[in-house]
Amino acid sequence: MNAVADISPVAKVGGQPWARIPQDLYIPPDALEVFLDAFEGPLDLLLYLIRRQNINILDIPIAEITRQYMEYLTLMQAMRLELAAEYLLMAAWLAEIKSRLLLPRPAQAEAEELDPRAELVRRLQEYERFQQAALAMDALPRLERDVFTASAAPPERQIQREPPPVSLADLLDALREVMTRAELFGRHHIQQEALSVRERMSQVLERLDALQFTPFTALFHPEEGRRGVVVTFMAVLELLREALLELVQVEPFAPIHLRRRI
Amino acid sequence: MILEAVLLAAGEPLSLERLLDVFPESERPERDAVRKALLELMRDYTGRGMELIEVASGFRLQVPGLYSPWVSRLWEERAAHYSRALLETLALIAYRQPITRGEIEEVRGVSLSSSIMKTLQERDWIKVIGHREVPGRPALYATTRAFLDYFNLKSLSELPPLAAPRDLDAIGATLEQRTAQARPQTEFPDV
Amino acid sequence: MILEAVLLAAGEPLSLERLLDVFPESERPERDAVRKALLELMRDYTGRGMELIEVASGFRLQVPGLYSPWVSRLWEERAAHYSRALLETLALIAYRQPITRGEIEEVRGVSLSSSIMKTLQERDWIKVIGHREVPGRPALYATTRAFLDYFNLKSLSELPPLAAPRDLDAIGATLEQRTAQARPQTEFPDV
Repeated sequence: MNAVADISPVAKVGGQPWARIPQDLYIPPDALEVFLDAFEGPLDLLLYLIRRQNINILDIPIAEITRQYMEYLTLMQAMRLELAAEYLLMAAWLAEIKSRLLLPRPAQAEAEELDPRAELVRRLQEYERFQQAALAMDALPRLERDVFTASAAPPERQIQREPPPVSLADLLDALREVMTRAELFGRHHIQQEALSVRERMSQVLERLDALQFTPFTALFHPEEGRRGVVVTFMAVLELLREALLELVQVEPFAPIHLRRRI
Repeated sequence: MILEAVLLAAGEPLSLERLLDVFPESERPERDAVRKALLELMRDYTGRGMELIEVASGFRLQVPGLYSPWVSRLWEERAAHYSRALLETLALIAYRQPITRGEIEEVRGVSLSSSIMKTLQERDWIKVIGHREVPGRPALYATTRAFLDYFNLKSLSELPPLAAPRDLDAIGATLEQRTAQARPQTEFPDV
Repeated sequence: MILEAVLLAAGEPLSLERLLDVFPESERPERDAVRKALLELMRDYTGRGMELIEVASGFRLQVPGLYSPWVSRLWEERAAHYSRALLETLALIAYRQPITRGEIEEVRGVSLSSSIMKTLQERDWIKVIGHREVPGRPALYATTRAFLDYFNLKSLSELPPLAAPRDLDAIGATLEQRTAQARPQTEFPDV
């Protein structure tokens, strides 16, 4: 794996991209902050140091990389940049790996123990994978940058709202609920009444005028039969009882007239 | 094609100046050339799902009014469900009509929002048929012909009889059964 | 042409279902007919100022990347440039979802700023889809459909492939080998 490839500029100074840092580590003081800001943490800084030297991650020279890493840290501290704890943690880890590599390892331990660099390499590789993935993702055609939603002004909008459907079962369900509640609280006693009478009450009320009298007989339709007549009659009585109607008879046996109470 | 792309991406009218500005100075075409290209586009779009028109602030791509029936359905609000309060109110009006708002409130035990009555009236399911002669002259509500039609009823007497709450459970079960049998093909019978 | 009109008016991806819904039930074409018509449109647009593509939430008419030099000049503001930190975080969530914040921090080796997570959530690119059942019940993040739409993807499988991981044992073995090879020359090769 050649880790160097094309690395994107790590910083911009005065509009000039800085792909790499001068070997002698001289950085204009005002640019340093910008430069260090460009690192996304210790792993990123390490990867940068490794790539800069064109080294494979697997050949990572711990001593040299540790030395360079510490130099950066010193620089950062000299600049009084607040060092994130992660940077210091990494420094400690690097030092530990270095010392473990220097220590002679007992023969029998060698078989079980992994190379002390292995975990560092694993993390560097893992991070590098996602760095690359982020670059690849950034290169995807992106809405608002590369492609744009095509649109045309919609025509005059006719707002249509389709009313929700209701089933008779829903209605009955609702009624059941309200009745149960009413009964439970004893608020209201709903008496049973033939629906046809209540319907007729509505019809009669609608038919009647508040200003003009309507002949009583006009409310009856013989074609409805005896039952219909009874229903109408009961509806009129109920309306009278509820004081919704006014009944007028000028003289006995004269035609009865009705009108809505105003 | 550049003009088409730019107009499509803009989503707003673009003046001739703005259209010219999308070209770097060195490659900027003549005003007349752009105008001519726009006229050609206008012609090209005949019979298409879009048209190019000139409005006060420039050139705009729009969907012809012809397509409005389909386009409008895009934004149609999905049929939601009516609230329990609305259904209870409707049930009470159906079974106890003519009825005042106060009477509905009394049975339901809560005050009734105006929006419910408005919705029911807008849907043409209820109407005011008079006023009760008590102080305040409250309106009396009743169901309409449209209400009966919607529920496939010839008259109110075809509504399941109003009985004691316990019996309503049984009626509900029967009704559901019947409805299910009557319309085996539809999943959600709307009656 | 109806499809073209509707897609243009919508200005957002439309699923096949939504496209079918714009037709009244009685005139609704078959799914396959609509699909075929869309494929035809896709072909028709070759070389035009727009293209029809399928992304996660449906079909979208868009101006191809080819025209972005001109289209970008329409707006003064340059398209948002996202920081590496944000892109790396997004990549981790995209490839490793569902993932906790701690796991993202573990791979990146730095703590994650809340503003990044907030930006990603505000853009509707990521969302919390649950919690890991460990102490503290950390939120599990995943990418959204809007994320796929934005990056012109139909599904996560269309993401660029991630470099193959190497497990610790393999790394260890390679390291041993290399060190062994290197030893003859220097006593402490890299160290």
